[in-house]
Amino acid sequence: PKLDFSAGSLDLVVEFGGGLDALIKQELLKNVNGAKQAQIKFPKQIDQHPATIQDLIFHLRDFYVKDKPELFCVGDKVRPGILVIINEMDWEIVEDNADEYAYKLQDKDHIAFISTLHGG
Amino acid sequence: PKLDFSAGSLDLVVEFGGGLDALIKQELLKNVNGAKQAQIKFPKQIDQHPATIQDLIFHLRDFYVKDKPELFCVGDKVRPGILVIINEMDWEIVEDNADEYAYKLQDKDHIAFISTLHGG
Amino acid sequence: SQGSSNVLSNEEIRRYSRQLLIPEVGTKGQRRLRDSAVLVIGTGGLGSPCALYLASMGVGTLGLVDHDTVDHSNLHRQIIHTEASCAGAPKVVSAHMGLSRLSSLCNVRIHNVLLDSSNAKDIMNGYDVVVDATDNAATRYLINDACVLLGIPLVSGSAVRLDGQLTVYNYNGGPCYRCLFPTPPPVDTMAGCSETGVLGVVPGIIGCLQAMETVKLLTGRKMDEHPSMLLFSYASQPHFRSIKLRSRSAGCAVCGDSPTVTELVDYVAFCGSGPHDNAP
Amino acid sequence: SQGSSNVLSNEEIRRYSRQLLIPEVGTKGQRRLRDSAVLVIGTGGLGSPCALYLASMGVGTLGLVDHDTVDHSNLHRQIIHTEASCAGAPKVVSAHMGLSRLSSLCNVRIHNVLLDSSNAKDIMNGYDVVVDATDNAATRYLINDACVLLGIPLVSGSAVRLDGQLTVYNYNGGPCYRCLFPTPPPVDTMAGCSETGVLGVVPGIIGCLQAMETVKLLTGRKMDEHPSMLLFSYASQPHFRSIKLRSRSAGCAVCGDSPTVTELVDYVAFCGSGPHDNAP
Ligand SMILES: [Zn+2]
Ligand SMILES: [Zn+2]
Repeated sequence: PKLDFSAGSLDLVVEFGGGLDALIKQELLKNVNGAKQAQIKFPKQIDQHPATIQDLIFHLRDFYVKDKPELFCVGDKVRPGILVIINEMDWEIVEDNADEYAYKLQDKDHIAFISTLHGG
Repeated sequence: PKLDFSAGSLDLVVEFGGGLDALIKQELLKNVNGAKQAQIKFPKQIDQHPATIQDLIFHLRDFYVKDKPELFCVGDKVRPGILVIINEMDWEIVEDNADEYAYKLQDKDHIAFISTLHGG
Repeated sequence: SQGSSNVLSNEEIRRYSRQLLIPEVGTKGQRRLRDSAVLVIGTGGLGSPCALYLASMGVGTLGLVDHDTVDHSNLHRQIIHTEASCAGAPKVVSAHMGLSRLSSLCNVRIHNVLLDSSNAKDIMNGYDVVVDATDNAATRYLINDACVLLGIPLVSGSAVRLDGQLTVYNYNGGPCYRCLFPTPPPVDTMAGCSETGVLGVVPGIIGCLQAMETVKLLTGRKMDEHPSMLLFSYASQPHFRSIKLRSRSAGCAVCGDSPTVTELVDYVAFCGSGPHDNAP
Repeated sequence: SQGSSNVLSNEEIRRYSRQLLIPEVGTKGQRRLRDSAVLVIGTGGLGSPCALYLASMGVGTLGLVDHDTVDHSNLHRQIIHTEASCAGAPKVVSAHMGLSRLSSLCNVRIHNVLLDSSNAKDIMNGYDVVVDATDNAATRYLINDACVLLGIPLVSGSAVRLDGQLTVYNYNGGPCYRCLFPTPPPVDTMAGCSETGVLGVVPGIIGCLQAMETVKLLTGRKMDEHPSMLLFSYASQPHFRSIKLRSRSAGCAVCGDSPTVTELVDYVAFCGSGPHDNAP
């Protein structure tokens, strides 16, 4: 992945849960006390604007998902049935964004993608 | 309580669990999402030395415990059967102290006193 | 909802004495449990412990819904059932027997049917809390929508492999299932326990926690809490995480300000897959 | 400990199919469970769900210890028992019946005795894991010391009022109960469920988690974890907290480098109070 770090970088922890880790290239995942995480250095700016979670999602879809990207994204969006959790909060309540995809990534953010479970 | 704040102060959260909250003057406790906590401004220095958890324990015994101080302390020490937890860690492993009572309090410390339970 | 607010009988005092000692329950809370009706949909891995504890703690009326029969492959997690029931007993009948062994004070109503759009509102109507202990997405949307239309809080649990999830929906300004998941997931992501397996005690843990959430709802305690989802994983430490959830979404198709779903729809078509696509 | 490492029978494959699908369990893990022996001490609020799930998940040999008989005031939390057992059945007999209904594949051994210093090592010897599901401090020290002397890991749970605690002791360099609590607490702080009460589902949750910890120990998963104590409270949000614990203490009286406790002692005298000071 060609990333431009000229405007600085962000250290992110990205976690995949509820079975989503199976979609990700295993060599990019670390087992942190049992949680499947990627530690990602991400540019502070993408195309002159502060990097957003939408930028991160594109990056994950293009470089982290093994195959079946449609099980992670549908078009630009995270596929239905995946909860996005930013620092232990539903991403909808992290900021008063009309558009949750516009969330500006912060250094040290912990971002979890958790598949909802249906079994019982 | 006469506390000398001339050397600065520490903001501490002190929590009482496992039934210990019943020993404490209720007007000094706050209900924080169901946890019984006291928010305590504590001197950075006591008698010229950095304030320790021993100093805090004396202070709690003398000014926070309602009655039956022997159910909180035996002499200088926390009574047997109480776990002391500093920032979600057993206080014994927080520092390589030979004496856990010598732990130097830090600003924003979260200190929990939890009574061990025997029932089933 | 049973209307009676009589004092506790001597038998009730004897049986629930250890709960009456707890200020947060007490006589008032115990009477509330007795005068409440809870519907547990699904008497499998989640429903087994949930129904047992609701009955044991003193919930007065318990409805059970399941269309399945007991199979040997259920018994590693569905502890309300028995080997004897594997001779073809409907799960609700087997579960009823388990509850009867434990408590004759619990009034049990059984519904040996597949919950669908034609019967859901009739079955669910009148209950104070509904527990979703089912195993497929279509039924989860169905139960959610019926709870919203009937104004009933929903205690939703799920468990697959080594993971579990727990949320209370449609309560006190919090979200409904559709607020969180407006669009059903792709069909090939909806594997249940029969395809991907589950460790027996995982639904045990979540089912117990569903009983706890139900008690919090019935006794009023839940009013003090913010919407949250509990995530459990056997494989990671710490095992539990609590995630803060959004409030009710004004744009939600069923609980929003201008709902477009005002009656139950065809959930199998909506999800592209239904309850029959999962083996027991 | 049963020594057999035979393949799984067709009956086992049929019954445990949903667990065999999980890579972390699989055939190997399922065989380990079958070839293991677990002793559950106490068949009350904690022991009820713990024993049920250990049997349902396929633990091959389950020992049960209790000296008590079933009482109506037990049934709000002790879901393995039945109203019929309240006619005077010993708890271990009643629990055995509950396990037998659920699984004929589990070999159950019952000990209808009060565990004390004279019998503890004989009863506990040979088990792979011991589960402390008792209700008083004296017995907790007794079980701890016997586990250390016999080299058996100890899954310890407790529940009072609305709170619960869970720890694995004496395992993989972690602490024993005495490392954490070298001195017994004052007698008047040792209230159990009969004096202070307990909400029925609280020991349900902790007992399920004890079964989970036992599975982690038996399958080897627990080796990857650091010593910790899980704290549960119905009343606070989040309900669960995980506390990092110290390692084994070199100065511990029983598991330390120069132990002073090398045989079981008089634990009722040590604690100033014993199992008989708690009603059922
Ligand atoms: Zn909604
Ligand atoms: Zn020790």
